[in-house]
Amino acid sequence: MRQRFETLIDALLPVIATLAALAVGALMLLALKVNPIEAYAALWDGAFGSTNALAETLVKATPLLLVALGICISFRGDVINIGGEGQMIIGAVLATWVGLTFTGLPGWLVITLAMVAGFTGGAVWGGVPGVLKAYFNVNEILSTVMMNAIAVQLMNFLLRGPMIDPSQAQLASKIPQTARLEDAFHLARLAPTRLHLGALIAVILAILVYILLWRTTLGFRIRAVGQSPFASRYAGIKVPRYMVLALLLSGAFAGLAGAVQVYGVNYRMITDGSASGFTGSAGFNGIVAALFGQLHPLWSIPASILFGALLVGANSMQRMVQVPSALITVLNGLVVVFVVSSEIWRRRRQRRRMAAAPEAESPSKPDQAQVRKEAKS
Amino acid sequence: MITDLLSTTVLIGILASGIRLATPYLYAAIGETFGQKSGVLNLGVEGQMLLGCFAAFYVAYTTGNLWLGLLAAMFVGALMGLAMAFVTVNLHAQQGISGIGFYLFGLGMSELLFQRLMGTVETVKGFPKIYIPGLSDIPGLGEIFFNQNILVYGAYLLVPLAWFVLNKTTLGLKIRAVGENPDAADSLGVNVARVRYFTIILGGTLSGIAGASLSIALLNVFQQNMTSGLGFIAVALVYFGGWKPVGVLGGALLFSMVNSLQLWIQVLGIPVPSDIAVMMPYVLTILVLVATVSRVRSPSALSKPFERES
Amino acid sequence: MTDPTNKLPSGRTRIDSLEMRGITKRFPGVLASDHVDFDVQSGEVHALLGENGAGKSTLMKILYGLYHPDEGEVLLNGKPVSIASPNDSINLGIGMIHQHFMLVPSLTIAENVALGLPSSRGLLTDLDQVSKRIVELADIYGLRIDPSLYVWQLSVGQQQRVEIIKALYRGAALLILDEPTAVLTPQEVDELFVIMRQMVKDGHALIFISHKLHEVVEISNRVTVLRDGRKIGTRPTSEITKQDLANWMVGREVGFAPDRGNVECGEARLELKNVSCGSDRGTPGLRGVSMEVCSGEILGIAGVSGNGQRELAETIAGLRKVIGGQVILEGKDVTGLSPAALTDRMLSYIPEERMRDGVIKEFTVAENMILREHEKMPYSRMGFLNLGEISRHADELIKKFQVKTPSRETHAKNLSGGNIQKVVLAREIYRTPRVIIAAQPTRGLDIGATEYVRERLLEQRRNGVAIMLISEDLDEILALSDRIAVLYEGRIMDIVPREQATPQKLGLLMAGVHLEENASVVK
Amino acid sequence: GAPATEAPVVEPVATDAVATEAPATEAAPVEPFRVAVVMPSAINDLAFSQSMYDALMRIQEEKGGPEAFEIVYSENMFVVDDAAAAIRDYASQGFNLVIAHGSQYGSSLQEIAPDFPETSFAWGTTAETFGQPNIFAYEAASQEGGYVNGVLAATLSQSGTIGVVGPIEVGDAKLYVDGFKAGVLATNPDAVVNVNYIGSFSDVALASEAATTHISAGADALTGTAQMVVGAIGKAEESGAMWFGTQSNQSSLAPTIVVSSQVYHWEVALREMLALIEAGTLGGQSFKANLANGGEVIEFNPDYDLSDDAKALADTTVQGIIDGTITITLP
Ligand SMILES: Nc1ncnc2c1ncn2[C@@H]1O[C@H](COP(=O)(O)OP(=O)(O)OP(=O)(O)O)[C@@H](O)[C@H]1O
Ligand SMILES: Nc1ncnc2c1ncn2[C@@H]1O[C@H](COP(=O)(O)OP(=O)(O)OP(=O)(O)O)[C@@H](O)[C@H]1O
Ligand SMILES: [Mg+2]
Ligand SMILES: [Mg+2]
Repeated sequence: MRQRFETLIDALLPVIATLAALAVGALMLLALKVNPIEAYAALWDGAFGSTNALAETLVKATPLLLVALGICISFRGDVINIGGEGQMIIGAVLATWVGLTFTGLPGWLVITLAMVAGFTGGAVWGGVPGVLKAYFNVNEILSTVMMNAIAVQLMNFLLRGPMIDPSQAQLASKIPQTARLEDAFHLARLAPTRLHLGALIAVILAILVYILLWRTTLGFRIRAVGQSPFASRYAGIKVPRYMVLALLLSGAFAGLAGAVQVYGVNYRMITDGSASGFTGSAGFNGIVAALFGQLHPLWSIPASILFGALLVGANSMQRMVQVPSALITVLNGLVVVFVVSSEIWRRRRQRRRMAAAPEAESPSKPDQAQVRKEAKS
Repeated sequence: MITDLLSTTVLIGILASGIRLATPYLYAAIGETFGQKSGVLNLGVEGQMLLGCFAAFYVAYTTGNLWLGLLAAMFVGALMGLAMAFVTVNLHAQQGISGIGFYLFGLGMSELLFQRLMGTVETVKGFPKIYIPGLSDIPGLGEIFFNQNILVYGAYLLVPLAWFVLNKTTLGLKIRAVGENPDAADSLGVNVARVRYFTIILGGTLSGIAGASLSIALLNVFQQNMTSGLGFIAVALVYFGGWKPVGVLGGALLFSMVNSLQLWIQVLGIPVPSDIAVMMPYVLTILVLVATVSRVRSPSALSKPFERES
Repeated sequence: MTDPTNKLPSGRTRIDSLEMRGITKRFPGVLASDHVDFDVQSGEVHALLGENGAGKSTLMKILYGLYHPDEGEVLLNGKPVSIASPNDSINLGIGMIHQHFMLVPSLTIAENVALGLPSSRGLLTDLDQVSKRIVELADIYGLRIDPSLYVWQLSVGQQQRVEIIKALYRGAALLILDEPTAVLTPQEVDELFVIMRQMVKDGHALIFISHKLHEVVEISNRVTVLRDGRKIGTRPTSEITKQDLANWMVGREVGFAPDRGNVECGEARLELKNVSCGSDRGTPGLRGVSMEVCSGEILGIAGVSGNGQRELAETIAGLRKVIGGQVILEGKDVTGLSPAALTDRMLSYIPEERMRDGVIKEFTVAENMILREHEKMPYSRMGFLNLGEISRHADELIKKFQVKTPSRETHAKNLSGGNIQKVVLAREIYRTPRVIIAAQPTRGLDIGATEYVRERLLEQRRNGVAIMLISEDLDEILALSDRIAVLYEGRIMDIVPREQATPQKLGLLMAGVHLEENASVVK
Repeated sequence: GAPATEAPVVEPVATDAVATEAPATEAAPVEPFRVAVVMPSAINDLAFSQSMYDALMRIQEEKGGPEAFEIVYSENMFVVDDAAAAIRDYASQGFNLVIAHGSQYGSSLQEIAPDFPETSFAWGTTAETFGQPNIFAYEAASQEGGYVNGVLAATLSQSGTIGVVGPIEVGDAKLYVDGFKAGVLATNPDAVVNVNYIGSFSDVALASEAATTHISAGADALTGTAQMVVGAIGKAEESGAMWFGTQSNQSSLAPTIVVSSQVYHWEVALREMLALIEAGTLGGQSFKANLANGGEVIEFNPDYDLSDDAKALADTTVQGIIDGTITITLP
């Protein structure tokens, strides 16, 4: 009972931190001569106020969660994946290509193939930095940042030329987009809203990733390599291979997120020339969501929803009270900073609790700070 | 047409442009090098740069004094650094993620202030090119090296200076020790928190200057999100440079020269799709690292909060 | 105690007395220090004794300002002082040689020493001067060391010397030495004791921690024994024997001479033929080593640290690339096989750096227990871990090997060094290996644990396992081995049957002296 | 899958439940005409988004201020998906006209518009209405102004080398650049037009470097399109090269070197749309802003000392395009 209460407070900490950030935001709103109560009411309504709003929040949370799942894997393997943006794009490109090529096949088959294609595309785009890191000692932060830029240009190139919507190819304006996917290929809607099957897929995958990390030898190895490459090598684990695998899987989930965006939301690929135009920055924000969720696949679910709600709600706030979009970005930044800063209290509480009852320490809720530590010397 | 690339005009153009373009990368990446050397990964460079960009521009625009503008950028960068230091050093917040938070904050804040205080895009007269009699007139070399503004020279002076501080001073020794084994440094009475505060604030200040070098020296305008990912590239260049100022310099020059090269490829009408040309610097940066299989290790304590066990 | 001026030769003020009162420290699940009183006077060596995990290091870290006590106070010359950080303790004249080295591997020795000290050149480092002073100190105290070397290039023994130099350089009035002798050779220990005696004579106060009772008896004036965080008592060393100390510490009789029994040597299980490999320092590690280890035999490998022991162990375990020669396991050539393949051929390895290689610190005890065989039945099936079986296995091993841990779910990093070693040992022995490579298996262990580990090794020997025991502790080598090989600069100097081995003979071999050439010296 | 049909269709005039701009004072009995616009960049970008924002402000003034003509906007909606959410939300709030100001929004609009048959949507820049009765389309013939700028540039250039700084080779930017090229080559077939697409709408530094590259390659006249060109204009000014602007009037940035700017006056298209909406037609037509209808205007920089000959040439070119004697052939 007490245990559950403690867990509840832990879970609420990010929410409390978010509220604190919004309180700071309220001061800025006042400075802009906007009524903060009205503004935040709009934010709440926009995120949770109606079935539709809730659905939008979940739609936003879906790619975040998928990316976050990949991040859980790679960060636990001690490889940093900042390449989610590029991996989403490549996954989406491949998935779109499948949908535009195999037009004769039944919908379920094409969707399955497309998801596999997205997964594969992301895996390739994540696997390359993995190989570069494991076998060429190229730092993955550097290579994933670079691979993002390359993916964007590749997308622009493809959508302007080889993959352009045939109807646009005729026009002078040549909007860089692919043709629209056949209706039969769209991911099913879960309610009469934009909420689509992708959300369900993401939640199921969260459970699978949990199982992967803590119930399989593969997960055991990825975590072992992440914690101590030395001990892992000694234990007979091929360290480079699992480094690559961690990044590859991480990329694969991001790629899947890209595919789901195309098949569940946009029904085509379209570029404004930047990565975030397509991804909505889910490739970055997914990292934030995963860390909010303490790199735990299941905790990443509420974390993604929280973050999705914030993004959707903030846009709605912009519309309702006409605050500049820049303020929304500031608020976002504040929330991220406040939430990571609140971690320390969660850790302190956890330590205090462990001092009281040592058994409380469970392998399935690891401490985030510990995750990144590795053998000294 | 490919042979056109070898003409002196193009070569001089590429070199001069590479040297100029490298300036903001250098300031930001050297600042980041100090942070990472002491074990702090700051992904908020872009946000610090943007705020520095705006502060420099706004102050220079309203007061007409470029130096005040530069000071303002340094101050704002330092302030961002201070906040980052508090969050990562005292609150042990996950560094990468708080950096992303500060990036978003800087991105939004610079734009918000721009909208409120300026309203529209304006220009200032930035730091002028410095004409060095004799040297600036040397054909080719003069154009490349001696026809730049003061912040460009500053960036290049920063490289040996940073090397000197890191390798020849007691402070540098502390920074390196704190980034490798903060427990050991702590056990010798080195104040780990203070060292990290110093490097993070220094990093912020330099990012601020990087921003100023764009808004009041190289471009002389401010526009929302005008750094456009430059800060993230700067962070990547620290890895490229293997945490050495000279390596960072090499990376910055390589990246910006290839960027300039791709502009020339387009200008000379070499038939490469523009998107593919734009990709070049990114691809090449990776390839160079692959080819030079370096064995540099990152500072052991990088991105790990330091906390005495109890 | 002799100098009335209150100054030490280094110019520091003497610490006449230091007293810790009622110190209490709790860690998650552990009461590491339970109302402990402890004091030390100028001009004495006060030894602190206790089993692994008794709370010795914790108490000292509190004194040095690394931990904050939950309760209790520290009095310096009778006056209460607050020690919030190492900075405070350094300013008070307290120095500490840490059990787990506090060195920065990427810096040179000189830089490690200079770190945190004011420089004679103001803001610039004065490494030349520091180096000069290090060489002087090293000369005075007989610790040969090149200050321009990087710490990562040093063997563990050399690193220990750097720790000592660091402390000497700073000239603390009160010096805490937390297991400084664990990795030193007997000669080096003697040298250290000479230094310590000189310091005591000069009026320093020393606190000395060691698991080697003869050292404690030899060097200390008083002994304090801790058990499970509580102080058992303090006595003058003169009133107490080694055996008393052992009983007092462990709370039961401890046997000193393990019974080796007589075991028939069987077939050769492990053979090395002219094996060569490199080292981390870029120099050759092994240069054409040939030997064989038979079933039912313990082959001791003696040598000063840094002469190829680590490379030897790692080469056999498949962790280091073989440049030339062959490694043969039970008649089959296993040169170049991966650690996983060797695991499958029932080679067990107790690594020297247990904290780095032996366990994953952030993994639970249970997970560490299956580290080697996590993908094998019954711990996993078709790629899925069998958590029930893993827990059962962990509980069994914890019980069988008497691992002191709050639970099987405790992270390995929270166990004491001795218990971590038990985890490794349990894992490596339980799987009924054919060959065991044991590198420094009792380093840093208390006498109880040491005895336990040695008994387990002998038990394996009785079971017919071939054991290679790599140790810098000559007593251990002599107590356990059937034959003794001496490594020097990557070569086997000689392989001596135990009956013919004496410490002197081995000592010469370890120093690289060929016995034929120096037959006169030996006799 | 079937398109979403859940969202309530609100009578455009009936709603006042929404807390946006303060509703008209009690004294004014008439409900204001409500317009929402979704834009990819900031309203003050001195380029694409600002051109629409300015046009709406001018219309508001004509219509009698915020009481009669309410404008709300969502700026920086570069995330296509967010823009879609905004469009849908505005529609469900009962705005009379929802403008999707960005060609990348079309696909979303196609999904949304059928759900709100009472709401009028406008999509630019394109000619495509998807055959929907409630979608207007608008586009600018940016190649026309580009052509005029090109003619001027070719005439004024001494070196015969002209540089163009573009963002990404698509849409409005590509039209303008192609038109500009055509104008230059029609005037001086020997002229060299160097084009640089920098792969980004926001990279001011690279745009500036692109301009420097052009200048090093001998260009003495430059042009460029999208918001990042502010970096290029500065470089042109430094070296004294001429600048030709588009989308908004860019003279203020460099009064000494900006020769002319093609300025969009979307109000031309907007006025027609509004008239149709009032008459009950909610869409189905497409509008062009061009030189002929005043939707595009070539504005000269008063501070630039442009010869009368050149001005005359520009005017005749404009006239030629308007009356069809000049045809612009795009690649
Ligand atoms: N930072 C820590 N966190 C949690 N538990 C700790 C920590 N440090 C020590 N402990 C625990 O406190 C107890 C005392 O540890 P300590 O290191 O003081 O033992 P010790 O007497 O020095 O043993 P050894 O002889 O192995 O060095 C042990 O049970 C250990 O597991
Ligand atoms: N930073 C380091 N660099 C190199 N070697 C180290 C370092 N820290 C510890 N070691 C060595 O690694 C080995 C691991 O043993 P460790 O010292 O951790 O056990 P221990 O704590 O002495 O055992 P116990 O606590 O039971 O007495 C030892 O040989 C130790 O000297
Ligand atoms: Mg200890
Ligand atoms: Mg210990």
